Amino acid sequence: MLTALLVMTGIAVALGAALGYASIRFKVEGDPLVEKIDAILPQTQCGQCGYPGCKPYAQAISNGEADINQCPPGGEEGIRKLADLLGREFKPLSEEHGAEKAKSVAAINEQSCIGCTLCIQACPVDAIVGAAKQMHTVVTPLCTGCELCVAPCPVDCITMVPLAETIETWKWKYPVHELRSAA
Amino acid sequence: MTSARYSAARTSLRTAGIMVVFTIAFTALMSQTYRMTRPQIEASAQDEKMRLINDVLPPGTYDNVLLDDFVAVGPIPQLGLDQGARIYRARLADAPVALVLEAAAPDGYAGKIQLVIAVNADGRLGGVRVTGHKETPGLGDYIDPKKDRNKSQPWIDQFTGVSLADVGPAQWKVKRDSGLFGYRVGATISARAVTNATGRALEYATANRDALFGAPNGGRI
Amino acid sequence: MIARLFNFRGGVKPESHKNESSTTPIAPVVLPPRLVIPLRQGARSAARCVVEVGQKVRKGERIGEGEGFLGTAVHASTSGTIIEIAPYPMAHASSLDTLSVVIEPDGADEWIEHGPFDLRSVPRDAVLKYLRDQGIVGLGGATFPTHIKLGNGRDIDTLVVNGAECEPWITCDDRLMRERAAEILSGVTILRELIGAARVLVGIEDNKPEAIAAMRESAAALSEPIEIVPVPTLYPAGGEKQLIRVLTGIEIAHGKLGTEFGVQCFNVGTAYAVHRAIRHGEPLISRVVTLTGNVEHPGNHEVLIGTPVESLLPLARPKSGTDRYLTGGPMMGIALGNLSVPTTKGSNCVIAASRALFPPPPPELPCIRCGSCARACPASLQPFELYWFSRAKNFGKAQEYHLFDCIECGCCAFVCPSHIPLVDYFRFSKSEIWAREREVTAADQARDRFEFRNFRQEREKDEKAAKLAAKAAETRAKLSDTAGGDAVADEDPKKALIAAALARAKQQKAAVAQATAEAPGGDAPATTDASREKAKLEGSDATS
Amino acid sequence: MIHSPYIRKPASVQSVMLAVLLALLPGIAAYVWQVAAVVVVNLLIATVTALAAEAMMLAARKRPIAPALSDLSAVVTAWLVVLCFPPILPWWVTVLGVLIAIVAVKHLYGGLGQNPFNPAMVAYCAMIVAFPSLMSQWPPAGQLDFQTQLDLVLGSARQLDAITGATALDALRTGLRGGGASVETVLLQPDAFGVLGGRGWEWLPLGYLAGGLYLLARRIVTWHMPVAFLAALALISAVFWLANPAQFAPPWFHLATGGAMLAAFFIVTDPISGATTPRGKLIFAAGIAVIAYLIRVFGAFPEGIAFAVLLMNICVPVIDMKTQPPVFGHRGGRP
Amino acid sequence: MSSYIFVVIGAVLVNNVVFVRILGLCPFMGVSKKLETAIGMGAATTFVLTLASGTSYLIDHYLLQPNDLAYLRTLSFIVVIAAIVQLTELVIQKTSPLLHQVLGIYLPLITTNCAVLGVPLLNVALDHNLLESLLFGFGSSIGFTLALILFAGIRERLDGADVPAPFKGTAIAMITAGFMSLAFMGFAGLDRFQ
Amino acid sequence: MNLRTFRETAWNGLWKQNTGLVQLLGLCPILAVSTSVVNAVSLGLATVVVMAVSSFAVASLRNFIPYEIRIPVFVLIIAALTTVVDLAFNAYLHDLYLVLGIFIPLIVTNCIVLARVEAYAAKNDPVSSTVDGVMMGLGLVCVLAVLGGIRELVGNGTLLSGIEMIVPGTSPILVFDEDYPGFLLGILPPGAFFALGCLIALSNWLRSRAGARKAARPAAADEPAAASAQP
Ligand SMILES: Cc1cc2nc3c(=O)[nH]c(=O)nc-3n(C[C@H](O)[C@H](O)[C@H](O)COP(=O)(O)O)c2cc1C
Ligand SMILES: Cc1cc2nc3c(=O)[nH]c(=O)nc-3n(C[C@H](O)[C@H](O)[C@H](O)COP(=O)(O)O)c2cc1C
Ligand SMILES: Cc1cc2nc3c(=O)[nH]c(=O)nc-3n(C[C@H](O)[C@H](O)[C@H](O)COP(=O)(O)O)c2cc1C
Ligand SMILES: Cc1cc2nc3c(=O)[nH]c(=O)nc-3n(C[C@H](O)[C@H](O)[C@H](O)CO)c2cc1C
Ligand code: SF4
Ligand code: SF4
Ligand code: SF4
Ligand code: SF4
Ligand code: FES
Repeated sequence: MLTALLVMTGIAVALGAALGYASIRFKVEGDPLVEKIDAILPQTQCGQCGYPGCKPYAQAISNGEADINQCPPGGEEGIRKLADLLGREFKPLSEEHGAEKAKSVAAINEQSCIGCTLCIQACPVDAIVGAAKQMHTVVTPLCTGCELCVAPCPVDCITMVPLAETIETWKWKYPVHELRSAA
Repeated sequence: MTSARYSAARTSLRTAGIMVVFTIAFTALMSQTYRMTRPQIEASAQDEKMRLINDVLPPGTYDNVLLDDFVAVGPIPQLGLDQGARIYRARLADAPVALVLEAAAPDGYAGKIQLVIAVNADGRLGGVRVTGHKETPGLGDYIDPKKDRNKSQPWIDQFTGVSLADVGPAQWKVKRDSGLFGYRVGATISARAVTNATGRALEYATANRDALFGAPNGGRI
Repeated sequence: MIARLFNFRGGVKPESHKNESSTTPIAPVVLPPRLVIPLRQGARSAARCVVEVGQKVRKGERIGEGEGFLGTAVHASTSGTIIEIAPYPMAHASSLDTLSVVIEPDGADEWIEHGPFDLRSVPRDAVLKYLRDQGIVGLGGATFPTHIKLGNGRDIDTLVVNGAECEPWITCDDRLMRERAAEILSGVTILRELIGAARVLVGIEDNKPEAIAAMRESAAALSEPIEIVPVPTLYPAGGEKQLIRVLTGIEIAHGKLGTEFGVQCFNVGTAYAVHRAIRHGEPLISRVVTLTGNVEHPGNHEVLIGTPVESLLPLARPKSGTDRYLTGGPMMGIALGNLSVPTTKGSNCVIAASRALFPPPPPELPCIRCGSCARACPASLQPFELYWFSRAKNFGKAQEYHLFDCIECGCCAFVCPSHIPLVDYFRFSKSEIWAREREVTAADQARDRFEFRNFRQEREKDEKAAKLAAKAAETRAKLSDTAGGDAVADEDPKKALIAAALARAKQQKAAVAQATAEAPGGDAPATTDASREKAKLEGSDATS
Repeated sequence: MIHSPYIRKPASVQSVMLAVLLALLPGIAAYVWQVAAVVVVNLLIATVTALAAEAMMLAARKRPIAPALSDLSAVVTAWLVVLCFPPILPWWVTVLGVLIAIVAVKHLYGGLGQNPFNPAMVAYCAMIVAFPSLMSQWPPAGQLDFQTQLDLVLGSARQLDAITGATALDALRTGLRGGGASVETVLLQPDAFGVLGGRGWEWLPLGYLAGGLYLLARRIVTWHMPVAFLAALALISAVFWLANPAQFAPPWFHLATGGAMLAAFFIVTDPISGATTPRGKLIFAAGIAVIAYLIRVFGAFPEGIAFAVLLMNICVPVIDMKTQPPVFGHRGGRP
Repeated sequence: MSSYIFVVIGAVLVNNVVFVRILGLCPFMGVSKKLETAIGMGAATTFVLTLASGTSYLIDHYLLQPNDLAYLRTLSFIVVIAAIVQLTELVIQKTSPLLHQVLGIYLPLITTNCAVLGVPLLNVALDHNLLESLLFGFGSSIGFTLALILFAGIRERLDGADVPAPFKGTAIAMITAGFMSLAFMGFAGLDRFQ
Repeated sequence: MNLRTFRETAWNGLWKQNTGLVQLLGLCPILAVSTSVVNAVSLGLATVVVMAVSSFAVASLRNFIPYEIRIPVFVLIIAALTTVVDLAFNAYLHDLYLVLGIFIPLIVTNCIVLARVEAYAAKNDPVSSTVDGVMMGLGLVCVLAVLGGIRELVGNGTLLSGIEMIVPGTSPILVFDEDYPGFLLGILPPGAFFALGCLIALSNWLRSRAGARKAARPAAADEPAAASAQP
């Protein structure tokens, strides 16, 4: 009995001390995980995930506050990548955060634009140019299609137009004439 | 930094303290349990042994306290023992009845097969039991009567009552090796191993019978 | 004499079917009723239109300026009136539209004035610019700008001229070499001069003895280090990399340029075009096209760039049973989505396909990893692995297995016992990967701009904080006499401003006669304080 | 929409598999003529079972049945199962084996072309592990008349030891294990062993060899695997034999007995579960030979080939990954 | 000498810790989806397990057995292992961040890899001496790593396969593991002649 | 804890988060000792005891355990309890003790125990923690029982062999008659993998079907839905 206690206590003391000390001595510093996650997110900055932009969402994921299936623009694929990165199981996009849709960009109807600059305020990537009371235009290549500018426009002159397919952006389709659906 | 060190030292002390408390508590718990269960454990170990011995040597046939009447033997290759063991001596009114010895068949299908063998004073096999083996369940494990599907006459019982007089070393083999003893097709190896080991043990026992019985209690050979 | 020929792994031997079209001489140009000249000649770049509808153009007049690094000029291939400048489908796997200039020929076919270009009198760059403005691109199929391939004219020792024409059915280069060997070689001489190569190797598959003979003959006439080398007939010996390998033993990896290894490769047609451009000052407005397959009169024709396929077909008279038309050859080409597409500088043939000649593939079976494809692959790839990962959309893995070294020659699909459209899987993977790369760059850009904006907003906030205090009182005063609403006076002034803005908006809307839906969320902007401040400032100068 | 290439070589999975079946015929002929005609019955049973199982699985998975059945790969599997099994097994063992091969190994992985393990060999291993005694009963060549064979297969009473002679491999193993006997003494028992491993049996390897050469000629299998396999087997057995001729059998014995020849041309060469790169094929086949030898000589099983094949199947992905041939241009540019 | 070799061979192949002894399956199933992770886990386990075998032998042999404290084995072993794991992590984190990048995530998982406790216990059961314990621990972990890597290789190929829906994922992985252990049975008896 | 949460926890442990079928934790004992129903269930029950008690202990002591040494402490507690169980087996079920061998001590590393203790007990009150522990354990027991049944039946044609080790006098059930050849594979390690693989597949199938049915009628959201099957 006594020896037992002594032996185990000995081990325990050594251990507890070592670990307790170590746990202070080498603290783990900020993890690069957030960067990795943020790299996967589409950077549409639309906030549909419930966070003000992709980076915050990435932060939230790595803190375990947010689930990985909240980013509609990222879509199935984004979720798969996240699942891979974090070693979690894949799960379909959660409805309440919206649905995946074809990428589109904002277009401002220049006639009715009153130049209130509210959309400029709203645009997370400064893709809208124009000064006060001049009509504004969207720099299409910069627009991420986040739709944040649509609501603020007091005269709703902003519409989202789907991107047209050009010979550069055209993609070969998945070969169709095959026997079995690929896994 | 120094302050960090300081606090580090303090925290580690605290955690160590807690760790110790827990350890002591649960170690106490364990050793208490151990205390309580130990007799029972030893008892059941004894029972185990006795049960096996009873299988090979009917309890009624002797009157001494078997487990207290033994000779300690060093490693005996012939018995397949690579460290010391005990050979128990059953006596009825001090007359030799049987030797109960442990043996091992090194060449089982999956390693050693432990045996306990009783050799009556007249050189006949009182019985053979497998005390430990790793043979394939369902195939090689018929050597253990508990697992033998043929409950009416387990394979192992074919040795009971046989003596070297009846079966010479030449035939002391399984049928497949042109011997006399049966085996189960598909698992010859196990059978072969047990048979040969039994044969060797019997030879040893018959050869050293008197020395074994004569030796002082608890003495060594 | 070069010491020995090398060989490349893999390759296949499909029936060549060259004799159908190679026997008759190249037929002269036939003017079509209208020409549709795409400003985009290849998938890479489009030219900027420099003409407008109604304008009269003469033959060889420039209608498109080369734009950007890979841009080359486009010319009117005959004289006539421009009746339309609009998107028209082009001969591309997508058969998507591209901006094209439609010319109605006036039949006069009158040239702009043009003459030989003295390349010795001008610096080299000028020559390259000239070639670019003459719209010279590779006619081997890649339509890659020749002036780019000519590079800086240094450290090239071997010029390879590609007369292999390994695709079955096609014979345009064959005929060209038989009939215009001298011109080709003069073009080759020019190219050699420009690129500064010590020697020229002309690779011709040994199933074209006449072409070889013709070229040898006129090569002998010149005192140039030009050598005509028959190469074994094995598809795809005409592949740039493969031909270079065969002739020089040099292997050019994917992403590497021939120039890094001191070789460059041009198609014979390209050489001919260069000759026309330099010696006669003619831009590239026509090329030789093979019309063959399931037709009455297979043969080769001089065809104006922009001639719609449908107006070519009568020249060859398709037989009944023709179910579709291929261009670019049966191994690598595409089936034409519709027949109104024009011939471009890259179109080398139009093949009338019938079920008899080109039976549809049997149903695809699973890959049995038999390895035939790997044995046939001239790039020494493992097509079945690429297929396995492409099928599973595991593009990362596919790239690990060198997807992008695949030249899409089609040998693997040609031999596959399971009839798997392997190349389609590879094309699919490639374009998916490219799309992803585009997305990633876009995302990175967005990230930077987003972060910059946040940073800027922080800064502005601080600055404004000061301004605001000053402005507040002033604004309130002004408000009372502009909007004048006592109701408004006590409540939040910004609201009033938005209301004003809204009013303006309403009028405008009416003006442009749009649906006058009540603009919702008049006070929505008031939610973010940033916009509030903005509104305030705005109101202030609105009224001052 | 169909894209290029628009022309294709006339080749099909069916023709490949058909060639394999044809190539098996000489071996089967020898089997019938010399050993046990009943193998034909087994082949029949197995073929029917295989096709039925395949059709069942396809139907269950709502996949088109006709093309998959007509590709004949299931028949190849079935035949190989039969040729690896002892000929006088009760019919249900054969059926069970084929079912395992087709259902568990082939279709659980999605059917033709996707199974990482060799179906026939899995069947063999599963069966010898499940029924070691049944699976080690090889009849002495040509001693049973067809009727007895049939009875045995169609499962009337079987008194085991009476009929089963140890195969060459088994006899040698038990001979040596039993102690005393040396290779010559065992090998010289004329009735178990003719010229080479098993009187009558020795014709089978010749048959398989003939078929194998046909496959090579048709370029359905490349030389790599058979050569590497046989060479490695000969090599390792030679090494042991030279080291101790009394304890270890000579190379030709190992080449001729057990599944060696069959395996060399028909089993190791399974394209689907085997390595695919040239170097990989050599490693794969040689590995099988070495492991098979070790199991034969030192292991618990009468025939090691099947296990060796599975063990190397496990390594295939890694082997393939590590032995990718250099891609065009990546060998370094200049000649 | 040769007996030592047999200890290793036996531990790696014949009695492979995963397929025959059936230990360490959770990580075997959990981190075998990708080859890199498998290699990382293998390396981490090898390191810890070898170390653990040694230390646990010492503890058992010099602390527990002399004092008849066999019943403290489980406790002392597991606690020591947990400590080794954590300290290893902290140390390599300090000394070689690169190694930590590779092994970092796996080390914590090791505590609940029952092979890490099972092997020391087996060491006791098979009464190995110190060297044997070390070799056995090393061999077992090599066996584990081998199994893990090969398995990962197959799984990477499998995710392209058209596996029936209910079997997708872990089910087919489990069955694949079954075939692998069937294959490993082929080694049965290869260690008999020690 | 009220009835509803109880039902939740139960369902969670027995099906939704079943250790063997979903979480894939504690696989070693599942696969290793499921050669017969008796072995399987008895080890399972041992695990249940350990889980229940350790969950209870941790849950009640959780406030005294510093974060950085929580793992060692948990391990300590679990190990101690395991040893107790081990001793108990040794004393009162000696035969079984011999059969189960090192797998009793291995309950310590049985991932599921630690996982549960850390994931649940460390954050919840003793009662519900205990319930959770028990339910998780029972989930394990169910899987073990089924597996053991299948393997024993296929491999040997018997059921409950070895029952006499627990209840002396009883004897196992011979399901198939004497000359059932015995499909050894079932008892050997590969059999364990196959059996578990098929069980998982079966559960996946059931779950996806349940999922489909739920999708069919989106009502009754609270009724515990099948967790989405493994992809
Ligand atoms: C998985 C497996 C387990 C085996 N287990 C045993 C066994 O436990 N005991 C045994 O004697 N033979 C066992 N054998 C059979 C031996 O390998 C050997 O073939 C057999 O004992 C030879 O006897 P036979 O001539 O009656 O077939 C086993 C075989 C296999 C495939
Ligand atoms: C598979 C393949 C086959 C080709 N066959 C030929 C050919 O037969 N003749 C040819 O001139 N170009 C062929 N090309 C195009 C050449 O690779 C290369 O683009 C061209 O010869 C370069 O000359 P250019 O720039 O003047 O077109 C082929 C390309 C590929 C990928
Ligand atoms: C993988 C495989 C395993 C085989 N196993 C055995 C075997 O264990 N014993 C055997 O005699 N024949 C076996 N055969 C049958 C062989 O084809 C051979 O014809 C036959 O065994 C004759 O060999 P023997 O001389 O050893 O009897 C096997 C064949 C294959 C392909
Ligand atoms: C050369 C060759 C060898 C083959 N060998 C085997 C074999 O050993 N076992 C088998 O089950 N199938 C074999 N097959 C048939 C086919 O590959 C097998 O059914 C697939 O593994 C099923 O997916 C072979 C096919 C070919 C062409
Ligand atoms: S939802 Fe929008 S903001 Fe959130 S991560 Fe996705 S793209 Fe970024
Ligand atoms: S323009 Fe509109 S849609 Fe485009 S990024 Fe800016 S806010 Fe988003
Ligand atoms: S040729 Fe076809 S079947 Fe053969 S390996 Fe290549 S892709 Fe697979
Ligand atoms: S298409 Fe690509 S993969 Fe196929 S053979 Fe040609 S180069 Fe090789
Ligand atoms: S590793 Fe989890 S129980 Fe063995």
